[in-house]
Amino acid sequence: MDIERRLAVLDLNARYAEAIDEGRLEEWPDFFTDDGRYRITTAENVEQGLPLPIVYATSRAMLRDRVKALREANIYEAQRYRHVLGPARIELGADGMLHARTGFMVARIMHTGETALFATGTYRDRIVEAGDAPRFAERTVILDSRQIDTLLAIPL
Amino acid sequence: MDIERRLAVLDLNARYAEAIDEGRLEEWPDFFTDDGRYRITTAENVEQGLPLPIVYATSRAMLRDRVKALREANIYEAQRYRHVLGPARIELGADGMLHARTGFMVARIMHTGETALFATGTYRDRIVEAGDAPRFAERTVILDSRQIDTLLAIPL
Amino acid sequence: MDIERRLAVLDLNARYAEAIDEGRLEEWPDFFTDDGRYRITTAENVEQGLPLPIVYATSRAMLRDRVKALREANIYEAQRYRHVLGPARIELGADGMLHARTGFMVARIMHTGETALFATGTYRDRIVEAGDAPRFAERTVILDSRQIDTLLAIPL
Amino acid sequence: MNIHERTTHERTIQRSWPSDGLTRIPYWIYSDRDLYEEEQAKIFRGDTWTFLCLEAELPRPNTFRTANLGDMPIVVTRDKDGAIHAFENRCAHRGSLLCLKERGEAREIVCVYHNWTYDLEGKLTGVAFRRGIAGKGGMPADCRPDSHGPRRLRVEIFAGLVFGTMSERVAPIEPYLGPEIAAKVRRVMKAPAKLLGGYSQMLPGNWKLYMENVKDSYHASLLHMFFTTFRLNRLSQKGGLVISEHGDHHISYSYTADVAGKEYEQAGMRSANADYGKLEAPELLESVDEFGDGVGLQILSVFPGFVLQQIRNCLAVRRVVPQGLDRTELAWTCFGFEGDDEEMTELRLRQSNLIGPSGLISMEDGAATGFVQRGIRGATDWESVVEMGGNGTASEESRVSEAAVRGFWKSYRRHMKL
Amino acid sequence: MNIHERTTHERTIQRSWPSDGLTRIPYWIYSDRDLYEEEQAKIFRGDTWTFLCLEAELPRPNTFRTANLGDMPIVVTRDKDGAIHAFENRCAHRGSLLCLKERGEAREIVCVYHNWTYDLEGKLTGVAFRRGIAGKGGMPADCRPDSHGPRRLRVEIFAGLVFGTMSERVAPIEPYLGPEIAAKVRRVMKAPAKLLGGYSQMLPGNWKLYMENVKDSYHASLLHMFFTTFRLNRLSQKGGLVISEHGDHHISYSYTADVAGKEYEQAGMRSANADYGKLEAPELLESVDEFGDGVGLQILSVFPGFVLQQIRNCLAVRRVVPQGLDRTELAWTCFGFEGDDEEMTELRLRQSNLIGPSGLISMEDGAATGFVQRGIRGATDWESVVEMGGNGTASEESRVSEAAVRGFWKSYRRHMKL
Amino acid sequence: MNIHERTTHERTIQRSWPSDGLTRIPYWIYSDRDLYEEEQAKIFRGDTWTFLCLEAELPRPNTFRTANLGDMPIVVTRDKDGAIHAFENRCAHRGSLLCLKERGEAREIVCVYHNWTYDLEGKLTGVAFRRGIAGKGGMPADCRPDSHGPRRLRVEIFAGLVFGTMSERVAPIEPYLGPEIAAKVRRVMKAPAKLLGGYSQMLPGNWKLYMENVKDSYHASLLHMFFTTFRLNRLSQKGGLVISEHGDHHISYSYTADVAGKEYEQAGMRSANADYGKLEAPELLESVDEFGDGVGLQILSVFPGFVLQQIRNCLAVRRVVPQGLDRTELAWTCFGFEGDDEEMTELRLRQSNLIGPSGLISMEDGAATGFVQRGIRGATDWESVVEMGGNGTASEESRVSEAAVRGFWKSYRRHMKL
Ligand code: FES
Ligand code: FES
Ligand code: FES
Ligand SMILES: [Fe+3]
Ligand SMILES: [Fe+3]
Ligand SMILES: [Fe+3]
Repeated sequence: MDIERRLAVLDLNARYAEAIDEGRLEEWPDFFTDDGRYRITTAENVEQGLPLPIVYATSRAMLRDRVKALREANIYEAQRYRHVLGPARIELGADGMLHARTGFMVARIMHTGETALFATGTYRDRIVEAGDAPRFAERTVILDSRQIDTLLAIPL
Repeated sequence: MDIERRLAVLDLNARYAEAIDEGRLEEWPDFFTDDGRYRITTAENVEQGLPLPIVYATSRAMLRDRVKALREANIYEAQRYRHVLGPARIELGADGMLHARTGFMVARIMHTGETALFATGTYRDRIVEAGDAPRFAERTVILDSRQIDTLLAIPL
Repeated sequence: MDIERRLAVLDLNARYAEAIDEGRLEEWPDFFTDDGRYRITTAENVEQGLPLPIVYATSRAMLRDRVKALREANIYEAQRYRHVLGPARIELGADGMLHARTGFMVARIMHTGETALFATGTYRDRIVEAGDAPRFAERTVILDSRQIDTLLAIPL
Repeated sequence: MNIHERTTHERTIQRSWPSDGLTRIPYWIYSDRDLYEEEQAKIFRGDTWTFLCLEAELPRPNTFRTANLGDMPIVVTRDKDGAIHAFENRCAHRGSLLCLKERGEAREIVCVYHNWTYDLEGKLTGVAFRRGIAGKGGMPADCRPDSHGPRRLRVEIFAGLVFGTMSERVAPIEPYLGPEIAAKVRRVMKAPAKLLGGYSQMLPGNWKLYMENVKDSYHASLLHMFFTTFRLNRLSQKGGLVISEHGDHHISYSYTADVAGKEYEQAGMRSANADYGKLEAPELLESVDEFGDGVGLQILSVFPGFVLQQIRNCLAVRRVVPQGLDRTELAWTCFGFEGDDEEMTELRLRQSNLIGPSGLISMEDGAATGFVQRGIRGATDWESVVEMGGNGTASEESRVSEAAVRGFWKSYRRHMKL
Repeated sequence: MNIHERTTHERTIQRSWPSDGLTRIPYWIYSDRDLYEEEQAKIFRGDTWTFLCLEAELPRPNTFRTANLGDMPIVVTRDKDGAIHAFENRCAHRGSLLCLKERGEAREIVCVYHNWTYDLEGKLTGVAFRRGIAGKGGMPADCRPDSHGPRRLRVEIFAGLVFGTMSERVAPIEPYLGPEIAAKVRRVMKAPAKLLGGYSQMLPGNWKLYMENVKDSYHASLLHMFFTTFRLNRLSQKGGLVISEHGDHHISYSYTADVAGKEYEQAGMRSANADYGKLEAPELLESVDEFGDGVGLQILSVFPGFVLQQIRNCLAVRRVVPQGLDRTELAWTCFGFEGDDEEMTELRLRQSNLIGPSGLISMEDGAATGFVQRGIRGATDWESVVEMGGNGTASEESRVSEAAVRGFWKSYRRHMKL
Repeated sequence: MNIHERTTHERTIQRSWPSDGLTRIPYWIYSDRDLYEEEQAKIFRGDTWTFLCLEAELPRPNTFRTANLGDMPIVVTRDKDGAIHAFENRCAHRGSLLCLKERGEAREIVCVYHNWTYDLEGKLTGVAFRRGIAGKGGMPADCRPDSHGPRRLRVEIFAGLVFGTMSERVAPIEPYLGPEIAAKVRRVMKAPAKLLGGYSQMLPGNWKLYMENVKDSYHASLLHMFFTTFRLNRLSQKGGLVISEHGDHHISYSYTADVAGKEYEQAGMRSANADYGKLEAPELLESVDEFGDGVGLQILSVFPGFVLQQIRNCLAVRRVVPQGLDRTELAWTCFGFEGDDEEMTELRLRQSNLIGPSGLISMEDGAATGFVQRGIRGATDWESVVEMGGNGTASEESRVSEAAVRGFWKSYRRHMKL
């Protein structure tokens, strides 16, 4: 695949990670299409063929609802993430979308200064290139671990 | 060096890391040439000029033997790795091969959910471009730490 | 922006990280311009609009002074870092320099073998392309955490 | 100085239970180092029943699953005839774990260390080279290694839930639960469960802080603003609190129909948050009255560490596993019923946004245990106030009450003889 | 074997203080598990004053900041009238932390768990649904939850520094400091402070090892080679050691003017390092005599865990917060003065290269606590030698002395009755 | 409740050794908090010899290496005359570590904290500013800081192995080992060692679990399937078990020649794995009979924590370093002999695939200690069964025996007076 398109995907990943790591959650839904799907689950559930998600949204509107809840309703201590990504594997899917798989590590830094390796896993993405910038038609976050420390408030 | 070749190396690294992180160990030997060499050692041994390896293979056949042992003989708890790579430094070697140095961090996730920063270090590679895809004529894994937690079963 | 320039920045990041991770501190000042600025601070100070740095240099000469102190004056146990970088966001600044933002995770490995996730944060860079290779006119290291384990001797 | 005196003295202060009975909980109970091991022996390995897994997690003969009795590792199996057994996950020989996986298929269990073998009842069936080799070595004929465990648990299955205990004395599970609790367990487990999946949370607090949280009907609508704002649960909604005879178990429930009260708004509760507005995607809260009784929320707990949850159509079991003085694993397993169609499953999955580590109405609970664990660091000789709804542990209609929390301590003290 | 005897026996050995008074410190003092909690009660929550924050950290009415009294969490507030208060960061109800942030604005404090409310004095002002809902539930009329804390601290502000204590008996802050220390605190806090920022270090050693390090005027120029090489501080420079009456507090100071002595070179000290050469960028060490007395270095400590630092124009307060037996948080806050112009601020910021976790003359201190903690692992029944400058705790001109370290132990033993 | 009684009571239960002597090991021995410190004093700092390093690790005069006596840090040095010394890695002054590196060159040792200096025998040679500066400060003339350590160890070199002890009473190393063990140490250390390198493993279990594993000749061919499959070691191969007089030390050995027995296959051992097939690259197992006696495997252990390994031509020393109740560092150093040609070195390096954290026949051992540590969490009042080969600790030809494990406990109890 030509380099331009690959770089466009890397750039999408970069902007997505940066928006979250810098706490700009309001921008997060806009990385998805209107009917974009976002799901966090665990490798254990996937391997067992079980559908249970940790977070599950089937539209950008649902993502906005979650952001609003995180801003106005939910209680959690101030914290930030730091994403680093593994190399992305990108292919052109039969559906005409770009299919990408990218590994990640996310550190969580609490306001107290406590830093921990919080989550690792893979992004499984279907990306549409239409319009100004590519968007996620679907982003599935598969966590390597079955276990979350305390809570998972900020999206991954 | 032209971007195509650089990307080919990044792609090799990406596919290698993904195969291991997804547990497809059977594919691992095929990233090497027939007489490909694979060695894991520590920065401490390297600095002292001592040759002791943690893992040492001098042919793809030996890698296959290790995979077979890991599948059929050795006992270790279910676990997976997650690789993230530092930026790769690539040069054209006098031997006509590509010489690459890439830093890495590997997290280990146990079936229990326990996640830890398991290993960090550098890949020192000699890569041949002949044929369909580039392959490792030699991959040396230099661990930053002299110490391994419990065991190192899955290759790095 | 054209790929060449992007790759030149990635290459600068790569060489910088490698020089530090391999302990070649003497090379570190040369990644900066003569009047290059280097500053380490915390996200907490930045958010409060407070100027206190952890390390603060306003010239390459100051960086050399620090390297000399680390080599000849300061006492700290043998240790090394391992950098992995998040994807870089690069823009052309009004000042004609390249402005880059890159997230990072740094592991610290003590001579005893103890490995820990030592620091996470962002590089905020202003890069001049003049001459043979790009250099940092300014590199600000913003740590996500307000807390450092034991000491921060080797630069980030 | 005479250390010994000092030590004794200190302890005595610490260990005395406040005179006010169940309305005051001393904070040392969450941080005393020696207490942890004592709880393991007297409560988890004592005269209590622990939920091990859903029967559905052992779908076929010759399957196993690992679980815990407090922090003691357990194996649960379904043998070739379909019977369910549970025993210590500890080899009779030298104590190695027998099962190294969460779940799997097995006709026998082989310890990896020296290949001693067990059947699925946990009976030792083979000792490698027991008679030695070529007449040399091996084990004395009179040695009875099978007498060294693994200890087998008493197991009972109630409404598709597998419970186990080390106690010979404790009553069978149904009387242990009591009629009211038993009935409400049956209410939720109305049909064979169909697994949807699971995950776990590591909580930064003592296990008792989580159990208090679960039994605390007072906090739900105050801590979980999402709950209140969307009237999923308000104390003003019709509902009640059921507490079993000795305080051990509880149910907190409420009806979906909202009396449209304005109590929260009048009281100016943060959690009422009048101007929050609507959801852009209200389908998140779509639900059906599958139990046909209008009860939209039923949180049920069984002493010491089991929770059965019905939030609308989102059903889950939670296992509370102590992992040390101030770490607790909370293991969630969600399920629907065999016969759920795709639409119903989708409904349950969408509602699962409400629960777990990212749950819009549950994420706060995990953190709350930590807020208390940290808040009381300097107050080991102080105590909490648990006086909402008076000092009793009786069932009542009002959930503006901490009666169920007092019930927990009533039964805790009985088991700990404290 | 009779365990009990063994245990007692062991302890007795361990716990006896050496006969040589303050010149020998037993190593078990840094590693005894039970001692930690005892120190929290007898020292940090005992008859001592703890520095909480700078007054400047509460810039406006209705602001708060969290702090610590030992490892007990504290809230410091400035109320609407500008008065400063401090109280436990623990809810009266069930003990949750009240403030979850380092700092912020607030007119009242609402506990997140059940929305009980407090004013900025720490007084309980509201209990959610205290009277229940629709006449059901709620709290008995005679219940007095406010009697259950958070405990309020005695607070005093001295020269812009906010101190707090749990003790009713301890003297007010100024007599607690004593005239000499008080005067030198005033010397540094000569004008309203302007915050420059902060950070913290997690030290791998017991908190007492850091306090010894601070009071150890003997180590400074020997461990910190940068100090010596650039004659920022040499024991041969004019200066002295001030120790308060009971040993509690100390000052180590020296004049900038160098007698150009060659003692270090003659003694062949590693730290003298004659051939080190010059700085390429000497501006790093540029400074002005802002206090007008030629004193370039004044390190001042207040028992148990406060440090006020003047290194040239680099001013900082340091809070020592125990985080367990062998972990200690060292929290730095740097400041200048209102009215500092840009140039002066730049000067202070440049000098801040000398301090903190990367400080050219301070990075060693953090590690040193770990060197000792690890060095004594096999020597709990041995003791250190603290005999530089004899066995007394009096002020003296020479800093080739461990008098201030002995002073620390004098007051430690008094508080611990050890 | 009377706590004190409770505590005492609990302990007494816990601490009583089972009546069955050495055939039953109580599980509290691996998890009792107080026991750890007691073992450090009575065993590692008691009447035992600890392996410190190979003589070859101090290649030249004026070199040093750090090591451990249990968890006490040690410095081993070779002085300018080539003599080897060992002493505590703890400064006489305030207890700082003296050496901060694993190894290096040094003519003297300077403590970084206050620059006190030591010679390579560990003798204090200099106290910075002992006489003060300009007649002020400094140390009283009668102060004898050198009397405060570092404590020097008794050191003996046996066959190129450096051993140290804190005990005055323990016999010299050769009688300590006894004639049989000494002979087999000499057998392996047949020529000056040439270092090949090292690494370490952090094991998730108590140190005693690893020592049991090493002495457990019964597990080798059952746990390590690779061993068995390729007939590197089968219990049916000719070999034996040597146990020193008091049980302290052991050797397990076997001859390379295989009797081609089918015992494992007949017994249906998982580890026999008949249909495993051949290696694609059999050169992995190429070896030469360098000791000329046909013994292909000799595992030798010296109480409390030393292992000398010969697996074919793969030679290593292993140091067992307790790092807490349930963490143990296992430090490996591999070596060949001076005069090995390239081919011989390559042979050893290839065989090193068998050992260490990735060793095809050793990776299981590290994990096994964790399997037991976790398996016994709920069974502190239970015990393991160590009755293979009866109840004795005598040498025997059969390795289907746990005699060497019983030997370990015999000597453990002697030292602990348990
Ligand atoms: S420990 Fe299970 S067979 Fe030995
Ligand atoms: S704990 Fe604060 S309101 Fe209940
Ligand atoms: S501690 Fe070593 S010189 Fe002071
Ligand atoms: Fe809740
Ligand atoms: Fe210092
Ligand atoms: Fe083994």
